[in-house]
Amino acid sequence: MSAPEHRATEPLLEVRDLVKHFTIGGKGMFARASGRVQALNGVSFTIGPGETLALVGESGCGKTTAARVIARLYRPDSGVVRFKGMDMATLKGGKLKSARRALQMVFQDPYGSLNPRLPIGAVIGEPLKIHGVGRAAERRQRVADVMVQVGLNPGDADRYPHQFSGGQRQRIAIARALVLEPELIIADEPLSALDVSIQSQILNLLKDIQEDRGLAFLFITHDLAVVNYFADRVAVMYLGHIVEIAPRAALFAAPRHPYSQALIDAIPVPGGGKRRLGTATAGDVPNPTSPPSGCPFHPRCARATGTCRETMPALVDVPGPGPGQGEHKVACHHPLEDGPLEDGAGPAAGAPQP
Amino acid sequence: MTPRALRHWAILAVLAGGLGLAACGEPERRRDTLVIGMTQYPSTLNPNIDSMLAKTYVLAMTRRPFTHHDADWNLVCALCETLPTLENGLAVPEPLANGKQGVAVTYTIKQGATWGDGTPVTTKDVLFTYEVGKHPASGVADGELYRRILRIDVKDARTFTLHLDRLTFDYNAINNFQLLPAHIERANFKDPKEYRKRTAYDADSTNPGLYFGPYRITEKKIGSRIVLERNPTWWGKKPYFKKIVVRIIEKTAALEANLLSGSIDYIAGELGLLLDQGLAFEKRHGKDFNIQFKPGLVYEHIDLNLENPFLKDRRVRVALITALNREELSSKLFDGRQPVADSFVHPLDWIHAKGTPRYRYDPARADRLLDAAGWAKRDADGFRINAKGQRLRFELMTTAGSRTRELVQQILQSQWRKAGIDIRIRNEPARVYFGETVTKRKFKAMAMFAWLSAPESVPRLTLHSSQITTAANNWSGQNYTSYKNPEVDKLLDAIEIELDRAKRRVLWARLQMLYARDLPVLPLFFRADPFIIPKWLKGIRPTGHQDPTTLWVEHWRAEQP
Amino acid sequence: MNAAHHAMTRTGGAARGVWSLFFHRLGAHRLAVGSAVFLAVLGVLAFATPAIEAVLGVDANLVDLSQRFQGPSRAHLLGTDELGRDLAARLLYGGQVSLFVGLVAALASAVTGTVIGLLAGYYGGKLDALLMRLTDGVIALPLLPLLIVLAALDLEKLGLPESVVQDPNISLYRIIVIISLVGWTTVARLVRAAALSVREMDYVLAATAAGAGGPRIMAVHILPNVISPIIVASTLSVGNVILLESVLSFLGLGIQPPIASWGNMLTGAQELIWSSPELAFYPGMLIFVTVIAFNFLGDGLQDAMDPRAMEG
Amino acid sequence: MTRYVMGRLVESVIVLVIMSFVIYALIGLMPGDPIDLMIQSDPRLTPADAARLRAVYGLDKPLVERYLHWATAALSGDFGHSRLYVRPVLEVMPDFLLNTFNLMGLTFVISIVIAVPVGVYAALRQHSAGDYAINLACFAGISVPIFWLALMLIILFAVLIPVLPASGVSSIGGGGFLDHARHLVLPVVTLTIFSVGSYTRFMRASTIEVMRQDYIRTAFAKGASRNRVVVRHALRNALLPVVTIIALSFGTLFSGALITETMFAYPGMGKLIYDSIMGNDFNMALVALLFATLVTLLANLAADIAYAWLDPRISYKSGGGSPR
Amino acid sequence: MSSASAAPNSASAPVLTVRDLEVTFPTPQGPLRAVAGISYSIDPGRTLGVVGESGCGKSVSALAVLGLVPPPGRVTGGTIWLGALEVTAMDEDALPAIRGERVSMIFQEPMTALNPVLSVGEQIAEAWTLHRAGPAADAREAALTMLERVRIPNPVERYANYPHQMSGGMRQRAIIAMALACGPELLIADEPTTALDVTIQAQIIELMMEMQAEFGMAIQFISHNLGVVSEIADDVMVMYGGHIVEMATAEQIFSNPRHPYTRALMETVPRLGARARRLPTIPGTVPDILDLPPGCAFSDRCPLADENCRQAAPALEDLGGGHLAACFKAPKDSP
Repeated sequence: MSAPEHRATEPLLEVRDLVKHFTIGGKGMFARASGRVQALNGVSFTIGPGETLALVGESGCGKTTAARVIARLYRPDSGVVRFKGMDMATLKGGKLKSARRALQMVFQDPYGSLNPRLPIGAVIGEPLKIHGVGRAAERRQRVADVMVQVGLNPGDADRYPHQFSGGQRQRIAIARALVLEPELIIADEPLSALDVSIQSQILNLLKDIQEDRGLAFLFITHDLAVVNYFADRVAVMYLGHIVEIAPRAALFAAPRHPYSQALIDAIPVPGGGKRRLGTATAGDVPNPTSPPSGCPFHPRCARATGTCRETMPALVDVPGPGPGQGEHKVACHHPLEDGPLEDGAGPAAGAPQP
Repeated sequence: MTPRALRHWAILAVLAGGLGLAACGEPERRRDTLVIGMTQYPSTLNPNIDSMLAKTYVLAMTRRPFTHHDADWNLVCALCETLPTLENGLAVPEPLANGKQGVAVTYTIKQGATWGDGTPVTTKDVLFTYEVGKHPASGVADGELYRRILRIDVKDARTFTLHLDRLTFDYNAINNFQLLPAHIERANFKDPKEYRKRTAYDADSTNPGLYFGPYRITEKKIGSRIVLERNPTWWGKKPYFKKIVVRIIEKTAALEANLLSGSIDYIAGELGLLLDQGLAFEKRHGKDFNIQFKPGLVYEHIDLNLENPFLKDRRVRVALITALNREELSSKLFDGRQPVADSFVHPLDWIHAKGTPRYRYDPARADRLLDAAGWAKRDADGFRINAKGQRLRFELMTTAGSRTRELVQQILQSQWRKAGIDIRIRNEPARVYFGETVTKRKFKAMAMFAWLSAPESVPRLTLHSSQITTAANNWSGQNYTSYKNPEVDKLLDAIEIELDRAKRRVLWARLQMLYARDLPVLPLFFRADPFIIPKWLKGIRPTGHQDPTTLWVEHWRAEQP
Repeated sequence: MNAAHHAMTRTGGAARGVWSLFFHRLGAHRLAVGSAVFLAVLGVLAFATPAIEAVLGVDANLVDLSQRFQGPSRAHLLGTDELGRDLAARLLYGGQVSLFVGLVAALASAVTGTVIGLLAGYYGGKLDALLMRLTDGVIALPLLPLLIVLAALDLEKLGLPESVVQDPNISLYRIIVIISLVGWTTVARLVRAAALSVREMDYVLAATAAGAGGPRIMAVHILPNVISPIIVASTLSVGNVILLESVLSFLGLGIQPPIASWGNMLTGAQELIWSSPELAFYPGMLIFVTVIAFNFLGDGLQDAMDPRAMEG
Repeated sequence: MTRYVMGRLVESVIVLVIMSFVIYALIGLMPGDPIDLMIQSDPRLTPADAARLRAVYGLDKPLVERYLHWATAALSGDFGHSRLYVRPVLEVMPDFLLNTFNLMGLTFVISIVIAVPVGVYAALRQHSAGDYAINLACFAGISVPIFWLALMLIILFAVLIPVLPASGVSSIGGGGFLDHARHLVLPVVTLTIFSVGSYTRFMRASTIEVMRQDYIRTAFAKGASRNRVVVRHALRNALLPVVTIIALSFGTLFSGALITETMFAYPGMGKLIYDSIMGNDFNMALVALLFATLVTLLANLAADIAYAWLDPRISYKSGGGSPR
Repeated sequence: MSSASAAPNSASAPVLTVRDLEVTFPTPQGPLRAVAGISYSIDPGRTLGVVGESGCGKSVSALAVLGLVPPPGRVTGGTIWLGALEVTAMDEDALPAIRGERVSMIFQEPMTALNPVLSVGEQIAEAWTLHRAGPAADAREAALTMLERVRIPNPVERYANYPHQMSGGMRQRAIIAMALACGPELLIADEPTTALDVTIQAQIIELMMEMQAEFGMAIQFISHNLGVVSEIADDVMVMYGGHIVEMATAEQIFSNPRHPYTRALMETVPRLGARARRLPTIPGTVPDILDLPPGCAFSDRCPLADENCRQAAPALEDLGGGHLAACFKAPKDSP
């Protein structure tokens, strides 16, 4: 693992107080459910060079919105996105374009993320073309190189995406993200659409790349188990808020937010035996158009009190001995105590031996 | 619901809707009703407002003008007792205050003329009609006659004298003096500006008091049909048919289908089939119908734009007409039923001058003329060019969708092509063509259309140089060719006031001579209307002029063979 | 079902190229294939008319009043029309004109509609609102006065050179322009809707994130992926244009003689329907068969281009 | 809901006002005026007459002034006089409207009654011989030149086998229900043949789409028979998009079917509009076109309401649903 | 679980017996055997977890049980018994009578599996009405009861809700209520939690377990997620390329997977506790059913495969203790 011992002075990416609301449905009353979705409600975090931050949460928590705001696919309503010292929210034209060279994305659906009408060589080479890198021959060479790197046969450059399997397509998407040699890759659920046996291949690929190139990753997922393999730090999101952010080990060892705990508890473990009844967190994920008052998790939280219903807790340092000042923060009025994971809910005894 | 049931549904829906209704046939009509089919709906029924053939056709069954032309093209009295003439003393020339010669003409309303509601037709109606006719805001279309009437002296309830401002040869023709019922219409005329909207002829068309002819209108379905029934107050011969229905079917093919299916009995020749349809119909159904073709006063011709640099040259105009084989066109396309025209004067008109030069098909002459006019060379396509390399090309326009004209157009194009003349056809919908292109002289070279006229009508509007339409005179006048000939101007002025037929004939001959020589217009032919009359229907006698056959509707009858 | 379907999609794709798959699916649509063949033959015949005329020794524009309404003969395969012209040759010329008008007007509509739809769908917002109101407006405009106004426009006043205005085919170009001016709305709406959905596809996001600008995204990413509905709609609209031309002819606003189009031949012949029904029959049937062929072809293309219509 | 409808109505009024000017301007921009046409039909008309008549009809005033004059009068309920029919336009229109309503309404109902079951049948038997036959028939109907079809029907049913009247609205003297109905058969059949094809194709496509949905599989899985699945689960969903199309086409009901009306000498709105445009009858054309526009706008509104009624996912109130 | 060779009328009387089931889809490239002759059975009250990746035939085989293989796919071989009733011999028109009554099915997407234009309550009531005679009020009553039993709060209010007014978890509960309305012997759940969030997934799994305790039905639970299967299944069946490659009790499978595919599958899943630098992987891609290797379907990805594996397809055989696997290399229990 290449988590840097010393954080570089300047973070590669700094996100501060990001707010983004969407108006959904059209105007008029015949819209299919309309309202304002509060996708991001003051999200802040940083990513250092070469560091991997996992953004974890369930559907509708705002993690994908965060990724897109950072990549300037959306403009934030307010807040700051500083990438390599540049404010992504206000950049324009050539500066935005050059900022984008260093920041690439990988998407969830390998079927939807490749233009079906372009041969994959063109798909992978497109960023080079957009940024006017090299001549055609050089570009071809770089595409071939990166294809080899992600485990594709450069001879397949003229084939079309539909001629590849899901896993191969995800490799193509990764190759496209790598071809400009970015410093940060935002990977939005890159595994969840893949078959189980393929997920591990791609996960390993991402890991290899990260190690080879010292890339930083913003890794978005709903699967905490994957996070365990890949992230340096983890931010847990719930309904547009970051409710806990911590180094990986610290989070898994001692989650402080009840929601983090619930997420960990909910992960089914192969060979973990039958589920014990009554361990699942009750309640539904709330509707982001009408979030609960106070702490958004309070309707599902066993520890909720009157305060929770009224005020949103701030994201503050976890008290007591921790991994380091400012490393572990939680937004909870009644955070869980420090301590080892409870039995049973924790990791299983280990993988069965063949 | 199984798919099988769905299928049954569908079939049932069609069957129930369609065939069920088809099963019950139309009741057999007795021969006391005549159903006439025609292609145009008369928009207004007021005899003085607007002007269209369909209205004239229908109204002729319900009322009569004072004077009109009979089937032999003689002026006769219809509502008056005697046709006033200088000879019988009912017309008396009188000098006017301005020194010009006027005329006083005395008419007596026919004995027994009574409006359908029993009110007698009197001079009150005459005065009222005059009042309406001369009022500028009343919306009367043809104001010329009323403007010419200086005053009307009423002698008694039936006799009146018109004082006209000019003594012209047609001093006694008041065909357009369309009598209005004062006892009904006066109230509607209170506000003359509103009269055309209030007139009872449209607001209350079935009011019997509006009509005094053999029939009166008893039902009007806008755009679809008009039903007429016998008028009990009619003074003349009792009409045979109890009821006459006029149905409007615009498409001639549908009109024909209706005739064959029996939904209509007779197609009005005036507003019915095209000539070639009539010819084709004759071939197929000649034994079931009497088919008459009456060449009439519809003069098909091509107006030439004399400001066109190529057409300014008379040699070119003469070449144009000698390059045409109009006889072949007429004989092949119209079975010879539409005689070739040599001028605006119909051969049946007494003013027709036998000695007028006639242009016959003479391609050699056309070639010579064009060579002489500087169009000797030919280009790669075989068309003539001049020294400047310009092609001898003309744009020939007419009304789009008028099939006969389009056919003729294509024949002309093909004939002229042989003479090396390039014709470009460009047609426009009637409303544009007549509304803009022709009236504002926007056609570049040739505009094909027809003039309707009456027996011995003076072509002042089309030939007098004062009638050239320009922006300056607000596009008034109908001299669209911009024809200017001082002698023609003089002749036109002279003809109008020449009372002596023999002298007039000389003037007419000279005018026709000049017309033929100058060729401001290429005469084509006089149009003939096919009258398709069932064998059992008797008494219809096509006139060939603008007065419709319905003026003699009381003579129509059914006769079983 | 998903699993099987999934596997099939992939298998089909892996085993064959996208085009061979497309042709395979189209091939399964026998009516569409038949239609395509018919239209191809018709196209070749229509555009080879001068050569065919030369071979048969006839002239479609040669008026011969002694040869009116001739029945089929060696000299005139289908007989002659009311002006003694060779009917077969005129039908071929008519086909040439009808197909030309149909294809060009459909193409022009498609191009206009595509540009407007792409701009509206990709940029969205105010531009979208503006363009869509324009589209609604054009749809709501009463066609008839518009057609008449357009048919009456003085082209010289519009600044067109005389050579264009004097062109014998000007009525044909007029019709094409008129139909294109009102015909683009369907494609514009289709493309807008497709662009709206493609715009949200990850590969567009990926291109945007990589720094691609609007024109590039529209040209490289959106257009190729909305092309199928455009092709289908355009194919169907060729048929509609041919029908519309015949209706315009019926109203006297269509292509003017002596240029033959099936529409004006049919309109002209309907008045002779009783005496010479064949004059109406041939153009009527040709319009019908051609339009239906374009409809079948469009339908077949739609099926062939629809990724879900696998089980065909 | 009420507020929404009110809002839409206000919107419609604005559209109508804009449309009224656009239509007026379009007709006004067309070359020529009624007087020119009158001259053509009566060559005796002198230039002085023409000028006088132009003044009488107000044609000598600029277009905008004429429009404003019309609009002011219209506000007080006077929509003007038809020049062609010489009656107030509101008096002329009802007859035509009623005819059109009978013709188009019947066509509309019959088309739907045929299209829905046939479309569903074809969809359920996709790629069967029956489906092909239906498709063929649909395309045939869509592809036939309508005036040609009308003529063929007249020849067939009025001349060769004279069972039906060839034209008109009713027989002379007749006018009973049956008589009117008999006159409607041929035009209705013509229009139905022309319109049923596209409705059927829409219904078929929509049903095929719906039959692919998960909830159809769910319905099968809980033991619903095929017929029940089709009627209870598929039909309503399949009708949803069709309702919109149908409601939109409803607007055209009142603008009539010009070609069919012409062929069958059936005085309906299509002909009224065409004739009044061709005859330079500004007021008539304007009011008739505006009426057609109004009906279209109302039909759109009705389509939305019908859609909302059929599809519970669409609510009048905001909130309610899940955004995902 | 009973042995696949058990006859339907034997004493153990499984709820479902599938024997040599084969489902084929015609494709332009030739027939596609989505299910290539599988045999299994489920005993009353037991939960059989079916694990496999996309295209392995797990869903198609389940659909075959209800006679719902999507056209043009067809059952081309084998038999299926529900108890003593041979489903594969039944007339098409008779099948609706058993669907929902004796065997129910729930699907992956709760968002699309409910009819959007009918209220949730109506749809549940319909499931009852289809198999039970009785007035509408009874159906409503039954539906309300079911809503309550699947722990949907405010059943009366929710009865009138349309699907779009519910969250994904609630809808899946409603679907379960619908599936269980007539108390079927067998519930087939095809990836019922895949589309749900992890916290909701846990709730649904708990619900299904509770329902099984209440209603006593057998469950065939299909999932690609070994963890989920592990949480709910008594027995596990692993499918690959249309074949069953391993079948045993959950305990047996998870503690001692015999088939290399099962083993690899388990190793590749990232898990919370153990954290290696790299995850073990299965090389290659998910198999293309039209393009399977000639011998063992897994042979081209199997680290143990030899020539024999590439030539001959191994049969499913008992390795001892009812632990079945189809692998030449699978270690057998020593007798």
